[in-house]
Amino acid sequence: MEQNIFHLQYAMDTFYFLVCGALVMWMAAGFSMLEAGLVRAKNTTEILTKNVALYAISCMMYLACGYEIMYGGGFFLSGIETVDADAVLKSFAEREDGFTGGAIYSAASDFFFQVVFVATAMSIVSGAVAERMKLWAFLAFTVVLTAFIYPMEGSWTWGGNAVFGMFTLGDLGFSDFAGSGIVHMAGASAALAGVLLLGARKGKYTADGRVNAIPGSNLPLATLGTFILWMGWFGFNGGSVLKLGDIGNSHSVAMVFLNTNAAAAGGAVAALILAKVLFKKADLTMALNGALAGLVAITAEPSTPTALQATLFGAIGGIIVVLSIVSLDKLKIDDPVGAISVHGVVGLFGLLLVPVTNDGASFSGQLIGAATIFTWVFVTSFVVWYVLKVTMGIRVTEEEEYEGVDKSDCGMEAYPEFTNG
Amino acid sequence: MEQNIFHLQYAMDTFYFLVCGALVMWMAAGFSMLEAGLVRAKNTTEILTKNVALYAISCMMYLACGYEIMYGGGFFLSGIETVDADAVLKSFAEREDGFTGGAIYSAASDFFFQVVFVATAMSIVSGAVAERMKLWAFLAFTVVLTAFIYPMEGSWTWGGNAVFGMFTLGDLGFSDFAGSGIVHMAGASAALAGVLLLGARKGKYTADGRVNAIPGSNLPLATLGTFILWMGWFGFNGGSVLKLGDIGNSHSVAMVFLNTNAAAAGGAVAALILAKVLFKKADLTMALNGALAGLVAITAEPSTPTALQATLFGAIGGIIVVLSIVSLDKLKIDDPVGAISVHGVVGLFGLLLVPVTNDGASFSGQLIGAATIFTWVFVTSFVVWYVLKVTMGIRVTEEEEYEGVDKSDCGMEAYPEFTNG
Amino acid sequence: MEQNIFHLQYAMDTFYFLVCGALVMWMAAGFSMLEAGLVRAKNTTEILTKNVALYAISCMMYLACGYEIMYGGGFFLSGIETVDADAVLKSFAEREDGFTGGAIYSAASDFFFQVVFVATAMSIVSGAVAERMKLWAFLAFTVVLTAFIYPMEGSWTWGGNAVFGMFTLGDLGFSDFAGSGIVHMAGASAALAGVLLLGARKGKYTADGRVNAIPGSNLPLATLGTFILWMGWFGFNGGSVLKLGDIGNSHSVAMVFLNTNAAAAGGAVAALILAKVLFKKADLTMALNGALAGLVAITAEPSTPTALQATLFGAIGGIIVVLSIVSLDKLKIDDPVGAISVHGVVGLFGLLLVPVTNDGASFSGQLIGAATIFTWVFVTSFVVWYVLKVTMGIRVTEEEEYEGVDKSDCGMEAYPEFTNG
Amino acid sequence: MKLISAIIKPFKLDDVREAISEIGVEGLTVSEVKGFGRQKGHTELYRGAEYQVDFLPKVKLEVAVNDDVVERLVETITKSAYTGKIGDGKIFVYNLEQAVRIRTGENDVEAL
Amino acid sequence: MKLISAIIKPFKLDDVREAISEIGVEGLTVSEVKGFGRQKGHTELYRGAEYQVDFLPKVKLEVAVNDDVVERLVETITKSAYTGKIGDGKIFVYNLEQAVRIRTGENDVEAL
Amino acid sequence: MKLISAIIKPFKLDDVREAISEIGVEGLTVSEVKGFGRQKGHTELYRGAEYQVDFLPKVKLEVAVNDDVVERLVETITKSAYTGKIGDGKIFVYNLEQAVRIRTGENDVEAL
Ligand SMILES: Nc1ncnc2c1ncn2[C@@H]1O[C@H](COP(=O)(O)OP(=O)(O)O)[C@@H](O)[C@H]1O
Ligand SMILES: Nc1ncnc2c1ncn2[C@@H]1O[C@H](COP(=O)(O)OP(=O)(O)O)[C@@H](O)[C@H]1O
Ligand SMILES: Nc1ncnc2c1ncn2[C@@H]1O[C@H](COP(=O)(O)OP(=O)(O)O)[C@@H](O)[C@H]1O
Repeated sequence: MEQNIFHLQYAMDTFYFLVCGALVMWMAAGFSMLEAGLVRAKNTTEILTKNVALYAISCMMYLACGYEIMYGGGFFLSGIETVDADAVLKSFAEREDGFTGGAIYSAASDFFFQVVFVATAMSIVSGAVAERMKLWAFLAFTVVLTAFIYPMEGSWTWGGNAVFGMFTLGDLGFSDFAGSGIVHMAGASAALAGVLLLGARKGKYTADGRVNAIPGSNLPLATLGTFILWMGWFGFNGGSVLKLGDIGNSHSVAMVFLNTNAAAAGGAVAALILAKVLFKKADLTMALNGALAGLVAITAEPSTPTALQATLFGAIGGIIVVLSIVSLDKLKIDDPVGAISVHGVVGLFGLLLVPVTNDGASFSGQLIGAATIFTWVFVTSFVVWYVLKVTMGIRVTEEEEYEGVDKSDCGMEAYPEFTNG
Repeated sequence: MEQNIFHLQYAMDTFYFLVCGALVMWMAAGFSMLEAGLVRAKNTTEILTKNVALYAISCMMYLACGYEIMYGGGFFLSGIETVDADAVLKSFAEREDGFTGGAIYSAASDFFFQVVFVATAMSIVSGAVAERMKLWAFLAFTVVLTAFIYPMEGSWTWGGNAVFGMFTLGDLGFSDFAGSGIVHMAGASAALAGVLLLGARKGKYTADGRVNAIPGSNLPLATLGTFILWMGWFGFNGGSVLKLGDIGNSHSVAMVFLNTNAAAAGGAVAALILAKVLFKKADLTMALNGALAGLVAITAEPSTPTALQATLFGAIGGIIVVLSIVSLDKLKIDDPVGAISVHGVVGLFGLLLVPVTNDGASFSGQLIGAATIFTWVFVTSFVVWYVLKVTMGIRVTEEEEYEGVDKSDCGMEAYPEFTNG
Repeated sequence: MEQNIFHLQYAMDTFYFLVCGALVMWMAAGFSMLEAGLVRAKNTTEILTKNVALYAISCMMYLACGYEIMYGGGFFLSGIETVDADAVLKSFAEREDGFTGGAIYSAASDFFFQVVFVATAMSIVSGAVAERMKLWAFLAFTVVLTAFIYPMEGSWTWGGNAVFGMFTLGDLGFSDFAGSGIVHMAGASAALAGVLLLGARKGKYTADGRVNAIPGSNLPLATLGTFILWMGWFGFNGGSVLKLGDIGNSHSVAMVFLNTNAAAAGGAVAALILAKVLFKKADLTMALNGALAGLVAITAEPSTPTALQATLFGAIGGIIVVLSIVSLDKLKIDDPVGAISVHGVVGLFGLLLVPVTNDGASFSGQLIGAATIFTWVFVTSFVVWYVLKVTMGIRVTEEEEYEGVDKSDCGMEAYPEFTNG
Repeated sequence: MKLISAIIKPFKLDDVREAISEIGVEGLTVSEVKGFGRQKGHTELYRGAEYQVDFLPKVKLEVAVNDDVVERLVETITKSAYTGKIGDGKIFVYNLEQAVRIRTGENDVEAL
Repeated sequence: MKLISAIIKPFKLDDVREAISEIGVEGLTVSEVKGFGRQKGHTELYRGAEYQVDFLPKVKLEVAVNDDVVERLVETITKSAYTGKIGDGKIFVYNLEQAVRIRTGENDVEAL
Repeated sequence: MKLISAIIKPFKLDDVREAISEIGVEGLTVSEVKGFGRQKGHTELYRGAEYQVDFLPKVKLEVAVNDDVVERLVETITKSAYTGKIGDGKIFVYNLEQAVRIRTGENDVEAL
C-alpha cells in the first residue's frame, strides 16, 4: 500500500511538470504575438516564421544534444522512453531525504519542462533583431545557441558543473530559481551581440542624433502576447520549484504563483505611471513591457519574498525597464520590442534581488554568476554572429528592408488585403 | 504513512486551485480581446490599456486590503508566505469531517484563485463604458471597487459575514456557487451606474430616437476573446467546488466542467437562432454574447443540474441576452459590448435558477441576495462615479471622442498602418 | 486508509481528464483562428460563426445521443450527474488488474474529454469548405456528423463494437491511440466529400488549367491558431493514455507530451525547408501546416516511439503535407486551409506508422481500419451533402461569393473599418 | 460641365454630403487622402521617442456638375465643410470635357 | 492629350484593364474610392440595430492618352465595365496640358 | 492656376515633399494608388501556387499652384522623385479654373 502512495506522488509530480511545461510552451505563442504586434506590418510574416522555426529548432537541438550537455540526459534522449516501475519504487523506498525530499518523477516530463526554457531564451533574441536580420542567418544562429551556447551555461548553473573546471557557481552562493539570468539575461546577451553587429533599423536614428519612433503595427496582438506570457510564466516559475507532492513544496508552488502574479501587476502599474509622468500619455507598450519586467525581476527568486516584496520588486522592474528603453535608444541600440531592457537589464536586476530574501545566495555570488553568464553568452554569440556576418551575411539589403522582409524572405504578406503593400 | 496521504491531498488540492486560478487569470486576456474587437479601431489601444491596468490594479488592491476585508486574510497577506507542515498534518489528523470533508490546502493558492475573480468583476465594467470614459477616472474607480466595494459584498456572501450586522444571506437561503451574482451581476451593477452617469456614445442614438449601430472593428479578436473566456470559465466554475481530493468532490468538479461547457453551447446556439429569426442574419456577435450568457447563467449553480438542464439553462440565457441587448438599446443605455445584458441581466437569471436544482437555496433568499448585491454595488458605485464626475470628470471631450481616445489618452494608435487615422 | 489512496487516485485521474479536456476544447479556438487567418477578409465573420456554432452543436448532439451511440453512455447522459462513492471504492478494492491497472474516474470527466474530440473532427471540415459553402447547410451537416456519422465509426474503433456485426477492428490488429484516423482522417473524409460536391472557389483555377493563389488575409491569426492547436494537442494525445495515476502510466503521459512536441517540431522544420527548396521562399503557411502534419502523424501512436523516431515521423509528415497540398491543387481539389492534406493524407500516414513501433498493431489491421473509417465517413457524408445540395443548396450564389459570405450570411464584416468593403 | 474637387475634414463628410443632396446634386465620389498644408502635423511619442506625423487625414470629394450649378455647389460645400479652424480644406474647379454613364451610354449632362 | 477618369465597379477592374491593354494603352493608375449615386447604399443590422451604408466601394481608373485614342478608349471602357445594373459608373474626360515621364524627362506624348 | 498631379514611388514621398517645400509650395494632397505600366508586376508564390501581382503601389501627389511656379515645380518633382529605374512615375498638369479656401472663403491664388 505504501507503494501506491509512491505511485501517486510520482504521477502527481510528473503531471505537475507536464502542466507547467505546456504553459511554458504556450509562451512561444506569447513571444510570437508580442513581436508580431510591435513590428511594422511589412515584417510580420517573417517574425512569425522566425518564431515558429526557432521554437521547433530549439526542440530538435535540445533533444539531439542540448539536454545531454546540460544535464547528461543522453544524446537524442536515448533510453528516456522506458521506465522501470519497480526500480522507481525501490528508489522511493530507499531514499534518505524522505517523502518530503527531492521529487522522483518521469525523466520525460523533466525534459519536456526543460526544453521549453531553451526556446524562451531564443525567443528573446528574435524580437531584438527584428525587421532587418536575414531569416536564415537567424536560424543558423538558433541552431548554435540552442545546441551549445545555452546548454553550456545551463550546465554550469542548473547542471551544477564547474565552469571549465575552474569554479562552481553554486558554491559561490549563486542562485537563480527559474532563470532571470540563466534564461532571460542569457537570451538578452545573445541579442545584444547580434544587435551590435547588425546596427539599427534604417530611419530609426537620424544623422543629427534624433530618435525616430517606429510604431508597432498591431497593439492588440502585442497585448495578447503579453497576457500569454503572463499566463505561461506561472508554469515557468511555478514548475521551477521542481516538486509539488508534499505540503511544503506545494505551498511553495502556490507562493510562486502568487508572487509571480504580484510582480507582474506591480511592474505594469509602475511602468504605466512612470510613462504617464515622463511622456504625458498612458503608453500601453510600456505597461506591457512593465508587466514583463516585473515577471523577469521575480524570476530569480519567486518563492521567498512576501507578497508585498514581490509587488515592489516587480514595480521597480517596471521602472527600470522604462528608463532602460529610453536609455538604450539614446545609445542608438535599436531593439524594436525592448527585449534587451526587459530580459537583460531587468534580468540582472532580478539576480541581484535574490540575496535580499534568500539567505542561500550572496551578492558576490550573484555578480560572479551574472558575469559568467553574460561573458560566455555574449562572447560566443558575438563570434557566431560575426562568422555569419562575414560568410552568409546577417543583414538584408537596404531595398529589402524598405520593402519589408516579408517579401524578400517569405514572399508573403501578413495582411495582404489591408495595406497598400 | 497516513501523513503521506495528507501530504498528497494537500498538494493535489493546492495544485487544483492553482490550475483553476491560472485559467481564470487567462480570462483577463479574454475580456481584453473581446472588448478590443467590439470597439472601433480608434479606441482600441485605450481599452487594452484599461484592461491590462485594471487587472494589475485589482491584484494589487485585493492583495493590499481586499482579501482582508472579504475573508480576513491579512493586510498585504502578511504571514501567507509560510506554512507549518506539522501543524497542517495535525489539522488533517484531527479534522472531524474526515477525509472527504472540506479541503485543507495552501492559503496562497486560495488567494491566487480569489484574486482573479476581483479582476473579472472589474473587467465587466470596462466594456460597458468603452469609447468615451476617461482612462484615469476609470482607473481611480478600479481602485475603489477592487479594494472596497467588491470585498464588502464578497464578505457578506462567500465570506459569510452579516450584512452590516443585520442579516446573514446564507441563513436566508442565498446560494451563489461561483458568482453569477457576486461577481458578474456585481460588475454589471457598477457598470450600469457608470453608464447612466456617462451617457451614450456620440452618434449612437439620433435625435429622432433611432438607434445607430456602431460596428466592432475586429471580430476575430472578439471571437478569440470569447473562446478564451469559455476556456477560463472551466477554472472559474470548476475551482469553485473548492476541493478536488476525494471521489465525491472530484466527480463534482467534473460535472461542473461538463455543465459549464453544455450551458455555453446552449447559449451560443439559442442566441444564433434567435438572432437569425429576428434579424434574418447569423449575427456572430450575438452568438458570442449567447455563449457568455450561457456561462453566466450556469455559474450560480453548475454542480447540481443534469447535463440536459445545463444545456437548457444556457439556452434560455442566450435568448435573454439577445432580447436584453435590444431592449437596453431602446432605453438608450449604451453598452458597446453588451456587458450589462450578459453579466447583469443573465447574472440575475442565474441566481434565480439555483433553487430549481439546489434544495439548499430558496427563491426568496436569492431575491434578497440579488437585491443586496445590486443595491450595495450600484449605490456605492454611483457615488464614486459621481464624485469622479464632479472632480476630475469621467467623460472625454467631444473632439477627443470623435478623434478616438487612443490619441488623447494613450497617444498611440492600435493599428497605425491600417486606418486612415 | 487504503480507501483514501483510492480517493486520491480517482481524483487525480479525473482531474487529469479535465485538464486534458480543457486543452482540447481550446483547440476549437485554434481552428477558428487558423481558418480565419487563411481565408479572405470578406469571409472571416462567417468562418468564425461556423466555428463557434459547430463547437456548440457538437457539444449538444454528442450529449444528446452521440455518446450513447459510441460508448453507451446514455441519451442526454442520464444519470451521469451522480456518483456513489462507496460503490466506486468497492470497485477499486475488488479490481483484478490492481492499482496499476485501468483507471477508475468520473464518467463526467470522460464525457468532457470525449466531447471535445467530436468538435475537433468537425472543425476540420469547416476549413476545407470555407469561402463558398452556405452557413446553414454546413450547420445541418454538423448535426448529422456529430450525432451519428462520427459516433458510429467511433463505436467500431474506440467503442470496440463490431462493424455492422461483421468484424471487430481491434481483433484485426487495428490501433489508433489518439485519433489520427478516427478523428483526423474521419474529419478530412467528410470534408473531401463536401469539397467534391461543392467545387472550387471561383477564380481558384483558370480555364486554361492554371492554379491561382488566394492568399490568406491575416497570418498572425493563422500562426496563433497553430500555436493554440499545438498546445491543445498535448491534451488531445496526453489525455488519450486514459490514466495518469501510477508510475507506468504517468511516464507514458510524459512520453506522449514529449513525442507530440517533437513531432510538431520536426514537421514544422521539414515543411519550412522543403518549401524553401521548392518555392525559394520561407513559406510561413507551409511551416504551420507542417507543424500540424507532424502532430497528426504522431497522433495514432505517440507513446511507443523514441524521441528521435517521433521527430522523424513528424518530419516526414511535414514533407508529405507540402507535397499533398501542391498535388491536390493540381487535381483542382480546392481546400483553402489545407485541411484534407493535413488531417486526411497525413492522418492515413499516421495510422500506417503505428506498426513500426507498436507490436500490437499490424499493417493489414491499419489498412482495414483506415478503409472502414474512410468508406463509412465518406459515403455517409457524401449522401448527406448531396441531400442538402438538392434540397436547400450548399453553395452560395456567384454574386454572394464575390461580395463575400460575411455580407450574405452574417450581415456583418469582420474588419469593417479596414477594408474598402 | 465642371468637376468640383473638395478636400475637407473627414468628420464633415456627412454634413457636406447632405448639404449637396439638398441642392439636388445626386452623385459624388469620395476618397481618403492625406493632406499637408498650413495646418501642421503633430509630434507623437511612442515608447519615449518622438515621431512626426506630417500628413493629416482628409477626405476628397469629386462631383461632376453642369456649369450652372457650380457657383451654388461651391458655396454649399464652403458652408457645410466650414469649422473656422485651420485645415478646413480647399475646393478646386476643373473643366470637364466629356462625361459618360457606363450603364446607358448617355453622354455629358444626361450622364451626371 | 486627355485624362480619362473612370469610376467603375471593383470586380470589373481586371476586365477593363485587359480590354484597355488590348487597344494598346500601356499605363494606368487605379485608386479605391467610395461612390454615392442613384445606386443606393443598403441598411445593415448589427446586434439588432440598423446601420446605414451610404457609400459603395468603387474603383477609379485614370489613364492619360493622346487625343486620337480618346474615343476608342471611352468606348472600350464603357463596354468592358458594363453590367447593365445600376451603379456601373461614369467616365469623365479632362484636358491634359502636360505630361512628364520622371525617369527620362520625356515630355507629353512620349511620356505616356 | 494649374493642378500638378504626380504619380511617384512611395518611398520617394518624403524627399519630394521636402524638395517642394524648399521652393515655397506650402500645401499638397497625397493619396495611395496602384499603378500599371511598363514596370511589370511580379509573380508571387503562395502555398506552391502562383499569384500575379499586376498593380504596384504608388503615391499620387496633387499640388495646386499659380502658373508661374509650374515649370519649377515640375522640374523639382522630376528631380526629387528620380531613381532612374523603371516605374519612377509621371507628372501630369491640368488647368485649374478656380480655387477656394474653405476656412476663409478666399479665392484662387490667395487660396493656395
Ligand atoms: N496647394 C495645394 N494643393 C493641393 N492641396 C492643397 C494645397 N494646399 C492645401 N491643400 C490641401 O488642403 C488641406 C488644408 O490646407 P491647410 O493649408 O492645412 O489649411 P487651410 O485649408 O485652412 O488653409 C491640406 O491638408 C491639403 O490636403
Ligand atoms: N455627379 C457625379 N460626380 C462624381 N461622381 C459621380 C457622380 N454621379 C455618380 N458618380 C459616381 O458614379 C457611381 C455610379 O453612379 P450611380 O448614379 O450610382 O449609377 P449609374 O452610374 O448606373 O448611373 C457613383 O457611385 C459615384 O461614385
Ligand atoms: N498613361 C498613363 N495614364 C495614367 N497613369 C500612368 C500612365 N502610364 C503610366 N502611369 C502611371 O505611372 C506609373 C509608372 O509608369 P511605368 O510605365 O511603370 O514606368 P515609367 O514611369 O518609368 O515609364 C505606373 O505605375 C502608373 O501608375
